[in-house]
Amino acid sequence: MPACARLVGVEKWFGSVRALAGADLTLEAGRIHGVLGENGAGKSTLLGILGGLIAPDSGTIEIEGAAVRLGSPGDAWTRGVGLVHQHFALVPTFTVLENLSLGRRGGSRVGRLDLRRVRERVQALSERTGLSVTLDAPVSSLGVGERQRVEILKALLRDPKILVLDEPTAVLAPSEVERLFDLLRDLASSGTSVALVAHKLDEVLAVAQDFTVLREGRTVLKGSRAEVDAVSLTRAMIGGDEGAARPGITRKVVQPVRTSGDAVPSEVVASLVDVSTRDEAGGLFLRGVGLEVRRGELVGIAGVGGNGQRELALILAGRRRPDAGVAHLPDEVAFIPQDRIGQGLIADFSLVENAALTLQRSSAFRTGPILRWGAIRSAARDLIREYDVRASGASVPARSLSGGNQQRLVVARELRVARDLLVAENPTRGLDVMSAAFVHASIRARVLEGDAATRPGMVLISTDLDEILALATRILVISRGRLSPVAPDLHTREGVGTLMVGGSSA
Amino acid sequence: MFEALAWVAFLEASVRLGVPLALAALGETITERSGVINIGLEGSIIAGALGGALGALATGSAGTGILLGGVAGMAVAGVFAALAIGLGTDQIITGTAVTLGGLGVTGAVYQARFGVTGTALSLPTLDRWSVPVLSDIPMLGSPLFDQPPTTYLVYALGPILWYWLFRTSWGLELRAAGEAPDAARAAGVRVLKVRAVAALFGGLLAGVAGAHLALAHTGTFAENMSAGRGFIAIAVVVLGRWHPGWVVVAAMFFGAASALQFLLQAFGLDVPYQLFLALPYVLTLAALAGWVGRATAPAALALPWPRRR
Amino acid sequence: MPDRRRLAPLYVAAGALVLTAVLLALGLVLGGYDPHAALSALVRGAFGSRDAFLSVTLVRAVPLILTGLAVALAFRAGVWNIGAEGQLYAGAIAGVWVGLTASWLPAWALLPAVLGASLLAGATWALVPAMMKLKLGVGEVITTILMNFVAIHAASFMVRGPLQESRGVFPQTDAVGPAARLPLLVDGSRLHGGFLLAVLLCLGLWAFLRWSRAGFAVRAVGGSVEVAEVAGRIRSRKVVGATFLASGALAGLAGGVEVSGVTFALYENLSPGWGYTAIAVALLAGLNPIGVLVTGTFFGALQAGAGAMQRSAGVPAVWVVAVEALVILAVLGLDQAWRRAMVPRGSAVAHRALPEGSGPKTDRSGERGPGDSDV
Amino acid sequence: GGDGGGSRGGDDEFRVALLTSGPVSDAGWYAGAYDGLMMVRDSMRARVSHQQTRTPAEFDEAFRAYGTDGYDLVFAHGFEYQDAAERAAEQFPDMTIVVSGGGRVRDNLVPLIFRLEEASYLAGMMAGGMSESGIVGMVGGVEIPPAQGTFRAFEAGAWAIDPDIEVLEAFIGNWDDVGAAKEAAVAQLRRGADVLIHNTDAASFGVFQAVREAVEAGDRAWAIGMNRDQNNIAAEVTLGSAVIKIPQAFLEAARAWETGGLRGAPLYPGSGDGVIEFVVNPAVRRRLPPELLQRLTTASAEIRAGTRNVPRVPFVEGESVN
Ligand SMILES: Nc1ncnc2c1ncn2[C@@H]1O[C@H](COP(=O)(O)OP(=O)(O)OP(=O)(O)O)[C@@H](O)[C@H]1O
Ligand SMILES: Nc1ncnc2c1ncn2[C@@H]1O[C@H](COP(=O)(O)OP(=O)(O)OP(=O)(O)O)[C@@H](O)[C@H]1O
Ligand SMILES: [Mg+2]
Ligand SMILES: [Mg+2]
Repeated sequence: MPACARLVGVEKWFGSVRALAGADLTLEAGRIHGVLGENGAGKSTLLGILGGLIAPDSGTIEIEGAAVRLGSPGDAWTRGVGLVHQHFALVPTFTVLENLSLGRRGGSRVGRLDLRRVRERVQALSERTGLSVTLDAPVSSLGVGERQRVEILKALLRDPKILVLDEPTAVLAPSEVERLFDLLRDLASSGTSVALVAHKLDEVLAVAQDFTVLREGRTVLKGSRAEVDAVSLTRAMIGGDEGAARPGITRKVVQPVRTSGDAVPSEVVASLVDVSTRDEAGGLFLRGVGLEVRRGELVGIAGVGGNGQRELALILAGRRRPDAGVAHLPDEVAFIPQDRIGQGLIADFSLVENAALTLQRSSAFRTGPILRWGAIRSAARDLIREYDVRASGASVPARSLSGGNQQRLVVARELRVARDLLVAENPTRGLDVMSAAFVHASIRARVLEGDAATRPGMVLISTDLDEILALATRILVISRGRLSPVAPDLHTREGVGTLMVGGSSA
Repeated sequence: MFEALAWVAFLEASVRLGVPLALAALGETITERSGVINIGLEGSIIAGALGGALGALATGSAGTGILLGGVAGMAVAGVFAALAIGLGTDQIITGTAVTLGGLGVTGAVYQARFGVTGTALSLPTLDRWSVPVLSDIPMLGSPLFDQPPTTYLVYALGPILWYWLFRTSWGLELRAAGEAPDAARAAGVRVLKVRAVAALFGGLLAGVAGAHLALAHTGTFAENMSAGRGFIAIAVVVLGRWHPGWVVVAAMFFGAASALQFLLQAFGLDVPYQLFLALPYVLTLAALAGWVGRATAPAALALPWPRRR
Repeated sequence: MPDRRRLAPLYVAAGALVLTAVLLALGLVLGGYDPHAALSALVRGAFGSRDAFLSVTLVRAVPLILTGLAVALAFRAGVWNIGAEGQLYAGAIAGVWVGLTASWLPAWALLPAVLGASLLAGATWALVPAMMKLKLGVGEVITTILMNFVAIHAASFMVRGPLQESRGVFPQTDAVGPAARLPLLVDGSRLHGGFLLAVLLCLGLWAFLRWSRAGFAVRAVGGSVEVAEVAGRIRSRKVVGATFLASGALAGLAGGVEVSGVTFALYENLSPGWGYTAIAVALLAGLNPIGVLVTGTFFGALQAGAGAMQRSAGVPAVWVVAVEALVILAVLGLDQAWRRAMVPRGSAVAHRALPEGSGPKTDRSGERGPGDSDV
Repeated sequence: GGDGGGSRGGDDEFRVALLTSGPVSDAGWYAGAYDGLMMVRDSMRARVSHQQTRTPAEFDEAFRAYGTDGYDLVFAHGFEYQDAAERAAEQFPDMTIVVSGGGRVRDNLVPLIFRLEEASYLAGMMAGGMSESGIVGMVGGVEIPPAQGTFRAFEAGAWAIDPDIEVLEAFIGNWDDVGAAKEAAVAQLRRGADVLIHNTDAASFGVFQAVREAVEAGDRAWAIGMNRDQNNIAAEVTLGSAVIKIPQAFLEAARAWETGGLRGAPLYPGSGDGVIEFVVNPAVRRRLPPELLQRLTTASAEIRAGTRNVPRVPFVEGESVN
């Protein structure tokens, strides 16, 4: 089969960070190609280059046999490449329909904006693909799942010959993932070439026919489904011995799993009593939520995204007041937000300064009104070392880190200050397998192990059922703003899964 | 009878004072919608006034002068765009410098052309056009519809720019560039080009505003005759919530506040005149507090793009 | 809104100066002036003698440094205070008012009262846009500009109304007495204590932003309100409000210092737009208080030299304005062009030379101070 | 160096400087001063220098610079310089400072008070005589003593003709905004005024334009110029101009300095010295009632003879007014 797109020897520097060091990728028509690699391996960069979003420093790009220069996303589209971004590229204040109309080539680009025609096309496409979106809502009001669908529709609207998807599954519910994969298989069978990035190996193995693994900006493995398996892919990603030598990972991943409810009930560190919140329109987000968190327990809150998780997290983090009901919170709440750059890190601040954001709250790091930068810096260095945050120094701005490393920094910092209550919302979203395992191990070590009197209580809000099942000592399901407990005997994929999609609680 | 006369006088003055503000503010609305704040508007206005004056003198036609004034305003905006958009320098400071530069260079050119001590320059002026039926409406007719053509340009640009912004693909791309340039780029919009065009368009209209001052309003040119109108126009954009229709209304509101000041003085109210002079600004502040509320600026306004690493 | 800027490296500054000089010389030749005479007058007027430097350059730098600090502080917190000009006038009005009416105070208390009043007045002038921002959500860029116009008219009213000189003829106030004046720092020069105050404030503000918890809060809020609130538990509205007022107070102090150190009375046109030039001073300094000292002095020198250029080379004032604009644009443009040249698209070659794993150039972890950002 | 006026400093060169706080390209008040400086240069072979200052802080600085450079005579063209001039006069006893409209006197600090009121008074008489509506108007730039002085005299002149005449007054707050000057004038015309005088310097064109447009629209209106002979700006609608011959006043002051006569006392150039004059516009002269012209001639003679009182703003400290 002819290569539909070929990238050879691609190099890309961001300042002094080398994101790609001669990576290769060959996509074939009618096949789904899984692109794998750890956080920061260069996947998004490579696919961004194919999508015309990033200009490579060197290397060649061929599309259907012809060498091309892709100066802009517009160039890439005219060549039939449609890119679905990892970080959504939507205009938040525009409606979905306006977003879908934006920059469309063809008849209506200049002059009157024919929204009706676009609407008809989108509706037809929605029907064909099963991707439904509310066309007249502003994107800012949408949940991440729906935004992801908008992104996919945006790419499909241009009938791409090559469809590139960067981590589309990270924000989708399992059932949605299945539907997406069906769609991709359909597209492939009609001749489209698909490239897909996802961190969950089983997902990629389930849908992809070809594989490319990137490590530190290089292509370290290529192969078809027949030639690879989970073990060989993982080894390629981590890099054999090299991975084993990395401190944080090997040491913590093998920690024993699971402790369970202590016999002696420990002190309550936080409680919500009959808490409700409203949105701007006056509709209820949370409806009469009650929750008690005790020291040393890890409360998992499962649910399909968009059921009130964000509001619950904000209330527990002390960022939002309930419109009704009472929230009793400790003075110090550690919070691992889902949105790292938006809520967790200041992009222009250095790693030390970002660590200081929470450290400065503790009196150990100040003398009167003066910050003890010496102590803060060495604490930050310790965190960076201990949690294996890969950065070229403690003084680089947080924006220069890959998403996974940004997440490590947030986790490290928050675990460091978690004394009474720790709240986490999708803490491993977008993390590679190893990083996710590492974050889990770190959380477990802090919350579930060690001296019972110094452990915080934790609320883990996650749309990832496996994550909840792996960590939680107690599970609740959130559905349409209501919390319902899950009996311990239902702590299984099927049991919780049924409740998540709206089955009655036991 | 007397009250009616005063009312007509007030309306006329409001329109006359509002028109140059409206022109500059409409241009700035487009510029800001694309994500660029051009504080150098004042420089474009004064350059437009001088360009218009020189053009009208050279060709003997006020109409040509208006066009050349527009070109001069656009040239000044071009300097701003080259630095703030092309190189990505800070927009506020670049705009401040461009204002200074515009005032300085027009002064230097004026003195080079008319001598160090200047001259009382008498320029050809735009004729008024009387709109047939409309100008006969009692009370409103002559203030609104017996005016120089630049006034009708404002009436026309309000709806045209509204349509252009909200009903065309260009407008959508422009607004996308101002709201989320990264997303716009990903969708294939050439953000820098769009912004540059928007800034040049803003300069063009500011230049026309300046030329209007010289060729339709006063019939002369004097150094610094723009007298801060560029800054007022920027306030007018906010007051008009970045919406062409409301911007015209806001400009006329400001024109009315200024007109009031002169009328009150003419009617001999014995209040310190500085209070009248401050009136338009105080009224605008009050209006901002009362009505703009949380109307939000384009999200990417004044942010250099692409983001520096 | 503006990004933080690092202090432009010396050769950018030098390059900008050369570029400006070349462009200016070209312009002067076109305008029929002697470029050599003009440029040497420019330099001599600013640095030509001890007196030129102390009595002109530094004296002119004082209000620029103080308003520059005001702008830098506000911008650090993400508060776009374009209103230093109006706050300066408010400070000048209050300073003179206290200087004239509180002359019954003991001599040692009068000057502090004058300066205190100007601080307070500047803060009060900033209170209106601050409240409009926090309570009503009206952006401060426009409201502060509008407040500038109001303040200028207010000063013009004051010198004709309540504060007019006792003879009641001229639109100016009486001069404040010696006890309300800043002492001279160097005898025989015009350099007054306000300069020392400005230097101390630069150092103080620098230390504040770098070392103190509150200063860190200011920077964090400027970096991201959301993150500062969520991760830092910083009450951003309080920080924004307090910073806004403090910025206004600094600008107000500039007015108080000007009347108690230089003019001794209130006049119209007290300021030629220092509050606006301050934006350039602050941004070119990378919002760094120490940098403000440098850029403020630079602009002071520029204005001093420009005066001499008029006097001894006959170059008209309009050229002087154009020169100022040219310098700002040249510095901005070169600074930005230099940054681009440093991080070009095809920079691979330059970087490949680095040994694998060696720290990038931006890593200054070893030698940077606490907080290791460019405070 | 010598002791103040009368002797040339350092070398034999006569050095004269001019300070203005507005652009000399205003074709008015400051332009006149610049012309004066040029006249001094050309007639007395002086070395000259000019600086436009923007702020009070620059005043001290400029005086200091000229003092240090050994300038003999500095014309500070505006009352706003007087405080700084007083400080400089003390510090540089060899330098003589002439402050236009200044208020304080020292040996080497000389106020130069133009008796522009004398011409404004005549302008007021002209306005009062020509007004049919019984309303005349004055448009000012910034409310400063010289502007007030001319306006008070204008009023008095108008009332001398017709004690019931109504006089409007407006200020625009600056000297450059031609558009604002025009609107202020239009507002007064709308209010019924039919003769307008201005004291707005560079912005004055707006007043002429407003009057010209009113006449074109069929109304009856007249303008009167100020500071310079502005009879040509809108010749068909201008009655005359109240003129200061600043260059001549400067030249006479410089000559007086040379002879040592410029010391310790204010100069009051007026119509008696030929420095102040009300110039009737020749283009409209034949349309003016001869008896009005006659009254103006008489009044002018009386003023010169000191038998007719013209209101004055008391500029100089200790000066008694009428
Ligand atoms: N705009 C940028 N500026 C600076 N460095 C960048 C930029 N984009 C990416 N990088 C760096 O390039 C490297 C590769 O990043 P990339 O986003 O391609 O990784 P990835 O494989 O997609 O990771 P993830 O799984 O976390 O999304 C990382 O080290 C990252 O820090
Ligand atoms: N392609 C699809 N077509 C129709 N319905 C879908 C599709 N994909 C998901 N849904 C369902 O629509 C419902 C609402 O999904 P929505 O996208 O609003 O939530 P979400 O994006 O997951 O929320 P959040 O982003 O806040 O986590 C869910 O029950 C989801 O399973
Ligand atoms: Mg990625
Ligand atoms: Mg990532």
